[in-house]
Amino acid sequence: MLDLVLFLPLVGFLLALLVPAEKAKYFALIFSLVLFVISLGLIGPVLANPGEYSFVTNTQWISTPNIRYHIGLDGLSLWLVILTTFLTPLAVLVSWKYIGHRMKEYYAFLILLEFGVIGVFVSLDLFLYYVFWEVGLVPMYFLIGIWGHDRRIYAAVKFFLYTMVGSVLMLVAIIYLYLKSGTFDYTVILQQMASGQLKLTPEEALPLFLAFFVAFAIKVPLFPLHTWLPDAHVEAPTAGSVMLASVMLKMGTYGLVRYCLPLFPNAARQCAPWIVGLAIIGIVYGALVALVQPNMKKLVAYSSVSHLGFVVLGVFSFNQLALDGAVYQMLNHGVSTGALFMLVGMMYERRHSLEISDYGGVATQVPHLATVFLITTLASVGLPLLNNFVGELLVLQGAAMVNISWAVFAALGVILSACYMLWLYQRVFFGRTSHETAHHFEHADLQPREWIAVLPLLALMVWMGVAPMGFLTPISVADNKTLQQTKLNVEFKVAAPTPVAPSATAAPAVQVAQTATGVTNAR
Amino acid sequence: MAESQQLWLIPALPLLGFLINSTVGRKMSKQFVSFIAIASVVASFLWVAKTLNALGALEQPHVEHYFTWIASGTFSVGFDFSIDRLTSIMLLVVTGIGSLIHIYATGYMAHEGGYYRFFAYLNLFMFFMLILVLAANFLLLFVGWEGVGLCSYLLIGFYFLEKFAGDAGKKAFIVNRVGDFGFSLAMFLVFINFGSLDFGTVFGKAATLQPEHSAGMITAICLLLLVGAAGKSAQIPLYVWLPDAMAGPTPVSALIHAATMVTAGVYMVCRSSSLFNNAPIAMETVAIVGTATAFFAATMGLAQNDIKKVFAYSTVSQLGYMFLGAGVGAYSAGIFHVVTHAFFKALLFLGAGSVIMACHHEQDMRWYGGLRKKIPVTFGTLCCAWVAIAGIPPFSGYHSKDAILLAAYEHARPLFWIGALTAAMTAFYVSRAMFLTFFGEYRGPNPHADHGHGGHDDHAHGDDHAAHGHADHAHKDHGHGHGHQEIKESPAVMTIPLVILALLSLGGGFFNIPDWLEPVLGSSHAEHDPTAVAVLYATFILGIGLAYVMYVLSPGLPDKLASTFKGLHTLIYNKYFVDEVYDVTIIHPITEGSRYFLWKGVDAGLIDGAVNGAGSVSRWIGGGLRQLQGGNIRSYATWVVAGAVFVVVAMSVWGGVR
Amino acid sequence: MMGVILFAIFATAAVACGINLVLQRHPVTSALSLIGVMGSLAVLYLLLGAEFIAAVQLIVYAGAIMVLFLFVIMLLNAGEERKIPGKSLVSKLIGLPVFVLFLGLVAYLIQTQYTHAGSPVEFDAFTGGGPREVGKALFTTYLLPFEVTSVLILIAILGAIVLARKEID
Amino acid sequence: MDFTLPPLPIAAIPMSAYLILSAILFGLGICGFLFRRNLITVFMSIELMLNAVNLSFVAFSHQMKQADGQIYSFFVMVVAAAEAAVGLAIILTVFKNRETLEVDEVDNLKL
Repeated sequence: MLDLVLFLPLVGFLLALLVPAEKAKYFALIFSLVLFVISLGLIGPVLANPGEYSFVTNTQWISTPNIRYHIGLDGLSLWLVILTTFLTPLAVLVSWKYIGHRMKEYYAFLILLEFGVIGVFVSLDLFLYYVFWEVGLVPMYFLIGIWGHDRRIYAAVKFFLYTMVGSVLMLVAIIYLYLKSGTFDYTVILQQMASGQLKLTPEEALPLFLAFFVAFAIKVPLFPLHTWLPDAHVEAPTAGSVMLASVMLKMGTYGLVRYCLPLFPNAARQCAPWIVGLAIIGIVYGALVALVQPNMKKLVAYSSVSHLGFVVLGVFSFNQLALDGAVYQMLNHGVSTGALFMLVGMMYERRHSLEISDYGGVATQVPHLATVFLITTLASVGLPLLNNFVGELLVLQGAAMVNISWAVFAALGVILSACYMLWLYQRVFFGRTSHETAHHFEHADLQPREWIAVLPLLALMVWMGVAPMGFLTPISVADNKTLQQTKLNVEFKVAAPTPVAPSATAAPAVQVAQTATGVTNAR
Repeated sequence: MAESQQLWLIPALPLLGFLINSTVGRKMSKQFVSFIAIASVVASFLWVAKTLNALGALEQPHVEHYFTWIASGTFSVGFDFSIDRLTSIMLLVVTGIGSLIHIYATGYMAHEGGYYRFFAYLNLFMFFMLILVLAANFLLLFVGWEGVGLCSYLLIGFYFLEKFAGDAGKKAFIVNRVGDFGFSLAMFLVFINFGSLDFGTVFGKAATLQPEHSAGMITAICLLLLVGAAGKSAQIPLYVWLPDAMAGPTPVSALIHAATMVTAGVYMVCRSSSLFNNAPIAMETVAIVGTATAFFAATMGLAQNDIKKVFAYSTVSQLGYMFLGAGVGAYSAGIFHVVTHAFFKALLFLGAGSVIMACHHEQDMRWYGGLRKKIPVTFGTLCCAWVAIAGIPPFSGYHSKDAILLAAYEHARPLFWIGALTAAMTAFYVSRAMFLTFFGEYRGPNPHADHGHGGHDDHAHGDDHAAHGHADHAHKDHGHGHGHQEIKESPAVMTIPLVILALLSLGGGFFNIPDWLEPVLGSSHAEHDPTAVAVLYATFILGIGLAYVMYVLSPGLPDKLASTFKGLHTLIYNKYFVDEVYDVTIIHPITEGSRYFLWKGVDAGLIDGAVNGAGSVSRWIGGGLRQLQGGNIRSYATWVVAGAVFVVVAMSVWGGVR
Repeated sequence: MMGVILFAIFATAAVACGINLVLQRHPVTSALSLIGVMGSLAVLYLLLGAEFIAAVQLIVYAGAIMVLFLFVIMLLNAGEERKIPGKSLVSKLIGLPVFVLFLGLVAYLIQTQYTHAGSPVEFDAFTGGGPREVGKALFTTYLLPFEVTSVLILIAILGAIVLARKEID
Repeated sequence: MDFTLPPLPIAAIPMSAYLILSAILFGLGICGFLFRRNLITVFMSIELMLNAVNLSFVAFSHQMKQADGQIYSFFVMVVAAAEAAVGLAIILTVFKNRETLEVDEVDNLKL
């Protein structure tokens, strides 16, 4: 089943090259929709046992060196895979009119990208993982380099080189691990570590950890390795931005949780203060720089830097709350920033500009677009009952348990996010329209195709914000397992004089709290 | 003990209204939209009434758990609602006044564009406000808290074509976010220290705390909560958004920025009273912040010319009173003032709205005058609000303000005197507004003159904010079509809510709210010290008298005073330049620093410079090495030979040849 | 005795011809010098007991291949090299002494390395280089490489034809 | 034929003499390759180097008392023949296209 979901995109990629160019988008849409529907079948079995790998396939791929085709899905990767299959049809939809030339190759690359990304999320063999990591890189390079805007070559090369630098380091570390353990199989390496068969001295573990970490940090991207992101986003076509922000960046954060922590727990702990420092700088820095961007996509790109800082902060806070929040925040960011990029792309299709100053007051002409944009903006700034709030809350609460000052600085990012997003919204939609802008937006409200592209995302934002437990429970279980594997879970003490009673919310409905609020004061 | 009361219906009904209006309202008639909006809120009000009736005396809080919202590790927060006596009052005020204002708004907004949008937002606001009030834990309270901030943003920016409206909305949201920052940090600390966010659990533990035990932590929590409350309730230093928020339609000012949302901070402080009781330093801070806010806002209100601005500063000032009450431990007096203030301030705003509408969206009081005969119902009802806010016994304002100031007299004498002075100023500026509006001669443009309504723009107001009236005007299309009509009374749909509120303003003081709240918030009964009472009587007499002298008997006096105390007047008139100071000290450094240092400097210069530098260095090296590959075979051969020579020489020098 | 004299004569001849090859500007003279080197080397091969190789050296190398060279020189009507003033002086002034020094170093190395190892070369000391022995080795031990060389030569012929034929447009 | 030659300073030629001769010839080949600019002469210098190597092979063959070294030199000759065929063809083509045999003018092998 998982093999099917993994390899169908590869088949789709080849098929897409055979379809006539003008039919390519129909093919891509139908194909990715079918894949999405199939991938929904993955949910049930994983939910039944989110702590263990489901759909495991484990066979020899290459005998010397010992590389295995080992894939599986657990609560951590499940939603990321679903997110990928979910976003691909939407990405096809937003490319519908946007892409005017070399359509066949475009849609083929989009599907190939899906293949690479799914592969990254499901592979359990380090070498296999590395292969998929690189497979994902190539189509994105072309998506930016061929269908991008004016400075596309610069952006594409920058994107490629940045990622390559990190991934080569990671490859070295992977090979080192292979030489030590004799296998690329991630689960086997973990077992060897658990049984003491494979021991890494601190002097070994630290460089290995850093090699992995740098690869992921570039992908996340973590300050100060983020400068490829704004360029890549600005130049990429809409669907490229959507896929880049929504799923490709998650390859980095997913790697942190999946590989960095379990493989090198002690090194991770050792580096955690520095990494958290960078994450917090990234949160505030990204937000501040976003504040002054004159370009919409750049603004959203820097906001990604800020949002993903939360994820890294959560991962390296080493407790259940923060880690759950971090993983949840990955999904949230995928949904809300993906939607933002889609909407910015729709604006671009109308106005053919990304400069904020070219807009203004268009809410009158395109009220629906304005409303959808507003909801997405609000989700992005972390308004309660929308998705981002849940993730940010958990991350901040978890970080606060470790060190309250982390939460203080990170929460500044939340304030600033309101500043830059609302300012963006105001400058784009409020005020009076210039004649030129008005001309571009006349009778240009959301078309049915665009509605179909954004409505699922809006629905998800509300769903994930109001009823997060359906998503959060499997993540929680998987995270719990990760933390136990790594023995990283920070125990925190409750300072109150009495031990923590089970939360009253867990009690059945209509229960009266015995310790009532009506305590008369002493004054 | 009690069966489920379906509390969820209370917020769900306005939410339903919001959903209906926001999705199909655009295509529906105004009657349909207003019906949905009003019906949903009134139904909610009725459900509150029914619930309270069923719950009776509410000796214990009534809690309902619906589902676990967020759970992770030890963290678990449910979608829980609870009702206790404090909530019951807030519920009645919110839904009751909310209903009245909805009804009023159908009249006020009758000729506005975006009618459905307005009511959709208003219903959404009711939804969040009710969540805020009903929440049984900090997180859900925070949901409502942020939600009302959002609706406030949307409604302030309702006239989004105007830059000032968008700016004001954004400012409100961001300043509120600063407050929320404090609130959320407080929430984190609460969870760390109490292991839960449920009010029942937290306050239960807080009540049993030893004062010396973790006092610092509780103080920190309370101070952070105060930051949150200061943001929402417009206290120093975060009050700056509220005056600007008057850019929204007047019913919004009445509902959100006077009666309900801005009191959320007070509600939250009172809700957390068991925490505050353990943190005397925080209590003192609350009292001092409240007093300072009350005083400074009142001074700013003295010199404003925009009628809504006067009432806005008045709101800030009155909120300061409520904080003073909470700060001196008289929580129930604070809540009492919340209620009475909701009555008379809503009335003031709605009445002001009626005046503004009658004067064709002119908001500057200097162009009013002598309106009492032209709009008698408005005048009459506003008079009721006047006597209430001025603190004339036995009307509502007197009772609540009295309770607060007497408590302050007992606990903190200096604060009492400042509070009393503020009371005098309150009486003065409200009277000033009343005299300028309703007495004297009509000073507005001559309705029969033939210079069109554009004449407004000729007024040299000198106050940039006063320009709001005009900008407001510009897109209200009905104004264009009709030109200047006779000034006439508002329709019944607007005056009836005014009358109801007037009655409440007059008689609201007789609801014995402090007693009802005593089991929840403790007693705030203070001795009626004769000195204090006498001072309070003196304040309103002084305030009203002075205003009468200045604005009715000798109208030239204010200008003379203003020129005498030019510096002081400029300072007050420009609101102590606080906005400008914030601009220069906070906003400007942040934006400019981000632009020139972080973005252009660090991002584009340092990091990208390093990255591109690495690239160009390798290109440079490659360019150098490229010279070696000239394509000349003999030079290649030379290198080969040189290599061979090197190997031979190396072997002979360093061995390798045995 | 005889060997020493013959070696002295033909070694000197080979080196002289080699130097001449390098110094002459006209390719034909160089080619003739190369034939001289090859002939001298053939005699030295005989001294070393490699009769077959000596024969092949004369027949194939000095005969066939060098004739090919001369043909090409004739075909292209290649004249003398042009003199490039200046540049060659530097390379002569610095390059030649360095080159001679290097040769001296190599000679010294070989001399020191081979004084002890191996016996001096005696005429008739080794007679395994006749056509019979070489032929046997070629068709037994080295059969596969030998057959492969035939393929190689075939390919070389094809390549030469392809390269040298006239372009057909 | 009864005359005696004066005694020579050495009775037999040492191995090293052959090797040094080989080295000298090889060095001359290098010199030719580097200093000559005529393509054909350059090519002939390569042949000279091959010959020098062949001499070493044969000398070692003699020392080892094995024919294998001679076989190698035989293969070298075969390869040299093939190389000469192709190389001269290339020189012909170059001359056809460029009307020159100057090595320095054939420098298109670069970026």
